Amino acid sequence: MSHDPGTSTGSRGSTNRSVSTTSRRRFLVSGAAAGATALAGCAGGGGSDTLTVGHVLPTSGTYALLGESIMNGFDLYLQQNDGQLGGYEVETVQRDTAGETDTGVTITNEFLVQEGVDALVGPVSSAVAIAMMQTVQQESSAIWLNANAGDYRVTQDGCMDLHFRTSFNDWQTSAPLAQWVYENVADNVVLSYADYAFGQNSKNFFQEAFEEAGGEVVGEVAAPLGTDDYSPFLGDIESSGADAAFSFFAGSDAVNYISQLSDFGLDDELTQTGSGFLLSEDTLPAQGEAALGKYSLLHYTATKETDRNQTFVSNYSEEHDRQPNVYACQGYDSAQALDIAASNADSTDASDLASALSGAELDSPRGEFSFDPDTNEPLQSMDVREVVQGDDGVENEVVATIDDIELPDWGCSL
Amino acid sequence: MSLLDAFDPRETGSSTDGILSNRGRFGILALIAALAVLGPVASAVRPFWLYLLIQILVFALLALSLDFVFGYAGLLSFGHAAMFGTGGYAAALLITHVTANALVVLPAAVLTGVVVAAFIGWFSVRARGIYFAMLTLAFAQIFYVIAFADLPSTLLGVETVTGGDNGIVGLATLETFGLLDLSNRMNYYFLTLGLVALSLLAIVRLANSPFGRVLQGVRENEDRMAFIGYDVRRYKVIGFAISGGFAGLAGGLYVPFQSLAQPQLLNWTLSGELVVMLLLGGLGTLWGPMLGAGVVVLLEEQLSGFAAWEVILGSVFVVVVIFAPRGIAGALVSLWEDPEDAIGNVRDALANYREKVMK
Amino acid sequence: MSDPLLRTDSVTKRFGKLTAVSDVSLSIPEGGISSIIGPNGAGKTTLFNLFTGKHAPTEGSIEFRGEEIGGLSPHEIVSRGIVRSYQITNFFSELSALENVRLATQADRTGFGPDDFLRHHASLSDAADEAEAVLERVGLLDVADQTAANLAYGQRRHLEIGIALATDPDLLLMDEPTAGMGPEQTNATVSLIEDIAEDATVVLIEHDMDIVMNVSERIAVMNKGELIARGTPAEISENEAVQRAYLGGE
Amino acid sequence: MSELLSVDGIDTYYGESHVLFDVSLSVDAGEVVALVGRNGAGKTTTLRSVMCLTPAAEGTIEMDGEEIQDLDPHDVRQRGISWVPEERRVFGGLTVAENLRLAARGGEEDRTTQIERVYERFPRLDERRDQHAGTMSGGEQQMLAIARALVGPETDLLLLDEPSEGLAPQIVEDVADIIRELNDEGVTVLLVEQNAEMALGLADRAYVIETGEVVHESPATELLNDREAMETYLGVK
Amino acid sequence: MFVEFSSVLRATMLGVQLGMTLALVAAGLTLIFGMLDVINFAHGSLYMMGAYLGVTVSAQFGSFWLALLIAPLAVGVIGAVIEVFGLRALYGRNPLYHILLTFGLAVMIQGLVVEIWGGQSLRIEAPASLAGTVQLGPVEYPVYWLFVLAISTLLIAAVWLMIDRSDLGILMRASAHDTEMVDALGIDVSKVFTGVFVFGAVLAGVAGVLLGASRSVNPGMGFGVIIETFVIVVIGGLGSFKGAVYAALAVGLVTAYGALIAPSVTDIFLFAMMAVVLMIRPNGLFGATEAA
Repeated sequence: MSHDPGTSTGSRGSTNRSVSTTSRRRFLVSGAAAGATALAGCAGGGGSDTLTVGHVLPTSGTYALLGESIMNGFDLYLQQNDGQLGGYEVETVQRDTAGETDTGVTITNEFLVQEGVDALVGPVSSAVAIAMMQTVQQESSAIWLNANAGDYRVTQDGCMDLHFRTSFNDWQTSAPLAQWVYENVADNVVLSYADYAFGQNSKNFFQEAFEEAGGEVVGEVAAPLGTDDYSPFLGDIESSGADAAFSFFAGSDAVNYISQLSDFGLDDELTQTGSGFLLSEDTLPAQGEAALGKYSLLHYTATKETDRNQTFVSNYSEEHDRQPNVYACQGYDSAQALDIAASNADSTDASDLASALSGAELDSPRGEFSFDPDTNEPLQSMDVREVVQGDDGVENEVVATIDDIELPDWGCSL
Repeated sequence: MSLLDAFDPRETGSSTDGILSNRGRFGILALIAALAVLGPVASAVRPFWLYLLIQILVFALLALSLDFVFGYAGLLSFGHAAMFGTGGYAAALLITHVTANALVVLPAAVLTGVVVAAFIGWFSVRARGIYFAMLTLAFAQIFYVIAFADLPSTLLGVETVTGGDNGIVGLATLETFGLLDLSNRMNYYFLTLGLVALSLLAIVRLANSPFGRVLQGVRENEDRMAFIGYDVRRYKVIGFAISGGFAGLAGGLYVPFQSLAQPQLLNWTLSGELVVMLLLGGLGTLWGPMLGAGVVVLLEEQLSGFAAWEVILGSVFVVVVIFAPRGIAGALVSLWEDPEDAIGNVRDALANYREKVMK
Repeated sequence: MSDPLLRTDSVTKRFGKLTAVSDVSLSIPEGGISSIIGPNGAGKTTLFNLFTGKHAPTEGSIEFRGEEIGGLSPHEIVSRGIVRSYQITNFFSELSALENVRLATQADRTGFGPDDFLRHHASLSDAADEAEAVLERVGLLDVADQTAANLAYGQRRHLEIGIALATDPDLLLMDEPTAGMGPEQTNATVSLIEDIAEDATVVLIEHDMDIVMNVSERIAVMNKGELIARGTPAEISENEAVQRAYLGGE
Repeated sequence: MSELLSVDGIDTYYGESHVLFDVSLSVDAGEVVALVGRNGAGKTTTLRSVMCLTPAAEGTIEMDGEEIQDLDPHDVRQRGISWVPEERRVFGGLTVAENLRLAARGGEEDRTTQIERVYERFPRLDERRDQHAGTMSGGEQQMLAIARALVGPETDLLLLDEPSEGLAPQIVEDVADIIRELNDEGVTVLLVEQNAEMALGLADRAYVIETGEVVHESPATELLNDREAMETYLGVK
Repeated sequence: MFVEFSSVLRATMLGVQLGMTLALVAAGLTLIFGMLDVINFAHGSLYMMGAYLGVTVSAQFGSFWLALLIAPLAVGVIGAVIEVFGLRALYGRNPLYHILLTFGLAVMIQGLVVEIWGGQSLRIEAPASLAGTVQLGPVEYPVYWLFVLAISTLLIAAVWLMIDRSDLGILMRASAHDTEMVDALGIDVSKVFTGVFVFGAVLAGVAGVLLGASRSVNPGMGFGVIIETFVIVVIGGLGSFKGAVYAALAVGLVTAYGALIAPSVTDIFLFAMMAVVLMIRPNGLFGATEAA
């Protein structure tokens, strides 16, 4: 089971990927989340004057925070637009995937077959996304706004005109950092990562780019997903003698890795860098001061001082009593993308929506970005952030922004 | 020969003698008939219900396979996900690399289940009771790790075999020389229903066969069975392997249906959930666990409409086990036999609970 | 003298430090009733356990019809024709009396052929018939359908014997078959034992000296794991070592 | 003499199986009462019912005039009834001292007194304080089981289940002596025995129980001399 | 593969520390099993509750030490509630039903944790007095980890002594052997059950707090630890505290060394170890063997 950035598995070893044991299938016909105007979805939704949106997201287990943040972001946009997107009344249906692949497939099926949704939002986990591809393609009845799952293979293997990443891909959160690290931090790194698809991808992309930039990879450490104690791995990192480390860990793995790195005093010896999920809003409170001075790369940073973002942050905080995180932004942009698609297409037909969205530009809190017409991947700039001491605990500060990143197309040409 | 007789042609009627009473058999036939009608109806009302029904049937089959060894033969398997999962992976690998023909894929899934179960069983029957349970769990987890870490790819030096944590995705639908279009979900439903019904028939048959009787004897008094001349370990391994075949079939039906094989299918949590289905439904009754599977699948679907749905689901398990000592099946039977006393039963159960807790 | 049916040669069984059976050599000829007597803890039951494969001997050999059986598994020994009944009732308490016996009569009729999985167990009608015959022999035919757990004490003891008998043994080892029985039941049991001895060899462990002296052709006496005397009833009742073992302290 | 224990019309089941049928018996303070009968007759179950280990479904059991049939076993023990089970059931993994300590009650001083008192009575146990009970001989284990029943709350009534079982004849004598001494010191005894001769030799009165029913009651010597009854009920010739 | 000495040393220390903390969790599980045959799937949840309550208490009062004191006691109370209102109703029934009950409880508690604390990872703030590292030969080791190693070893030693020497220990061993006899000796065994359950819960709670400051605290940790502790309890022999301690040490070391040699298949080592032990000793290292 692969979970994307931000997900966390609770416990050690590969014995227990599953956080919630009973969640093969989850089914949640909910009213709209807090503050949203939409009412519960019901059978026969998706008529011509309504736009039915299905959230394929986890709302329970360790991934609950991610799923809920995405929905909160989505609802915020919806609320700001009086419950309409592209002039259509919006109905939302949501089911709890609990981050499990099997459940994700079931829910996708249900949304497409039963609820007749016009748009899918989600999932959080790449494994779910990869498993969903076939169903989405088969039914071809809804546009798919991928609000988090970042595995590049959705584009490489799927290359679907209905699929739009309103989030990121794993290349984006790793490779672009390589040049920056080479220029600003060190010319040699050790790579450490959670040993599952997403971690492996991130490691590979970074390595490729780092070596291309002229740097040297002096060591590589793979820790099983859900490792609790990193001390055996820290030894290998230390003995590599590297001046910097690039890592991919997320959720509780990120918490454990970063805090133990600091417990063992290793961060005095090397500069820690990583994909943004290593040091994100959902892990920083638990990482605390252990995170200080570490660098990471992400497309959204809540502390970014642009007007667009500050407005978003204050609106979101007002509504949810907390700072938005990257997932909230992705949820927000999913709604925005759907808004653009629906108003441009003036239709709720999936392929109309998709062609209307292809190449479109979004004015996102993360900064302006557009969908690559060839892959429907987001063409966006990435922030390099450093963890600094803020007013309430530690926070990320943008120290550089990498613009004009050229994305690979992985053989996809829509 | 009537259909009823097919279940059990020489039923003697003694309560200790048959796994199902005549009424029970009739009930099951009626249920199968009802399910045959329900499929199309459900599909007409809400197409997704058909999808759900197929899932329920698959898990009912899996629960049935486990109950045959767990409830009937007393072999506490905590590792049935291993057979389900490997059966599923076998199906996925065949579909991806060889053929999607159901007549090849499903027998291969059964065979995989049998082989894996024979392997696990051969090692595990040396221990008894909870130790046996833990050994089966251990072996199942080993399969899980193998699939998750994609060890076969490392050993064979190829890029991927099990697909690691993402699993094997994008599977083609099963086909049957064009006889039955299985991409049509209704057809898949009937295929599944038919196979589940046949499996039930086969297992009832097995339970009442000389072999099944020996297993029952082993459950009752394993040592004495050895001292009247039975090679107990061999019976246990074979019983386990047969059960594994049905579990493999369930996996072989499920994976092409979801077009996905992933490591979670092998995880102990699934085995644990299965045991819960058995205990909730009514251990050793065969039909109870199938019902339990349906209830658990439905509960998980329906309950999650509530915010704290896990709390509710957990409470359901707790309440059932405390107040319905013989599971749903036991509660249904006593309700059927004495409907008027239902309230009395509840009162007794409460009084009993109070007494035990206050003690 | 013909070859003995069962012969042990210096059999010893140790459990850790404890020697339960020590250097026992005895032979049991075919036919008739032999008894093993001795105070509690003398090693009689352990000897039975060695004969039936529950334990493997630590040293020495056990031959049945000239073939080594020490250390074989229980079912292999049963298939050679040795079976035992138990002092404590040890049956399938949830099953009917008939089913209890039928499991035993079924044993040599089933294997792992397709038939054994596919047909209904009741179609093994000769097994059922034979089981009924056994029940009749042990006097339990009228309670054939009762659950074993609900049988009266004496009935349970007879069912216990019936199960052993149903495997059609050549050598039947009986552990205190009359323990706790009333005089009538005891008499019935003794005649049953004599009846069984018509076509099988019987070895008894028995405390009731009257029975031992009356029915046995040969007696072996054990004490503290050792064989201290062998002989006819008359010889044994005269034996001083036996007197000491029974009356002397520990 | 005053009635200490009175069992009145109890019916007891093991699960579905009905074991005791309307069993009544009484034990007066200071008596030794034997309960004899064949294996499986219900003797052990009667003691277990008195102890509330297998509670009677019907009927009453009074100790010192108070009903006890609804109590839990540990409360029964508090009422002065002590049980020495069949096969002794000493805690094999515990030492002799630990076995006794477990049963002793009260403050440290009380407990020490209780334990030292039984050591005085059973010097054999005193010698073996630190030996694991499981490694002792049958006779020693029986002594320990009786000793264990004597520490803790004052024992008014001692329930002894088959104390002679599995013991060499000489040891059986020793056990009988212990029972006699205890009774002389004022402990009332209800004795279940397979070994009818031993039991009747000790007892004042006797009950014979057969298939769950009391079928005979008389002074012990009377039963012992009634050859016919002995043979019918107990198979003693 | 060449493994450096410092790595081996570090892994050994981690292994022992893991072993001792796991032993704290496993102790309750094995004692309860010995007495009641209860397979307690909710035991991991008690460990998790220790960690979460530790998070709350230490955040509320700003004191790790207070958390280490209060949270385990609170977990003990939760344990008492579970035993009295749940398990007790099932005593005398087929112990398999405990699986359904405790599985249900574990699911419930996991749901409650997400409701109360949310799904994200939390952490207990380790005390400042234990911050920093010390140099142990070639290894720089965090003081807090040494503290965990020391305190859990001390606790295990204390429990060992208690079970071996004290009256309570005698009672626990006797109850594991023959509860009915204990009852007949005038001891209310149902209180013993509750007591032992609470005792096990407190120990698990201590482990939760201790590890909650060196690892992340998350809703998956309850189910996460359960299989590992089952493995320990089974290898050690059900009901044997001593066995659980040895087995926990073995599991801790295998886990730590496994991470050095072949991290992705460490679990296979664990399960294989269990399988091998059970094939040689079908009742675990110190499990009661069936009497002949």
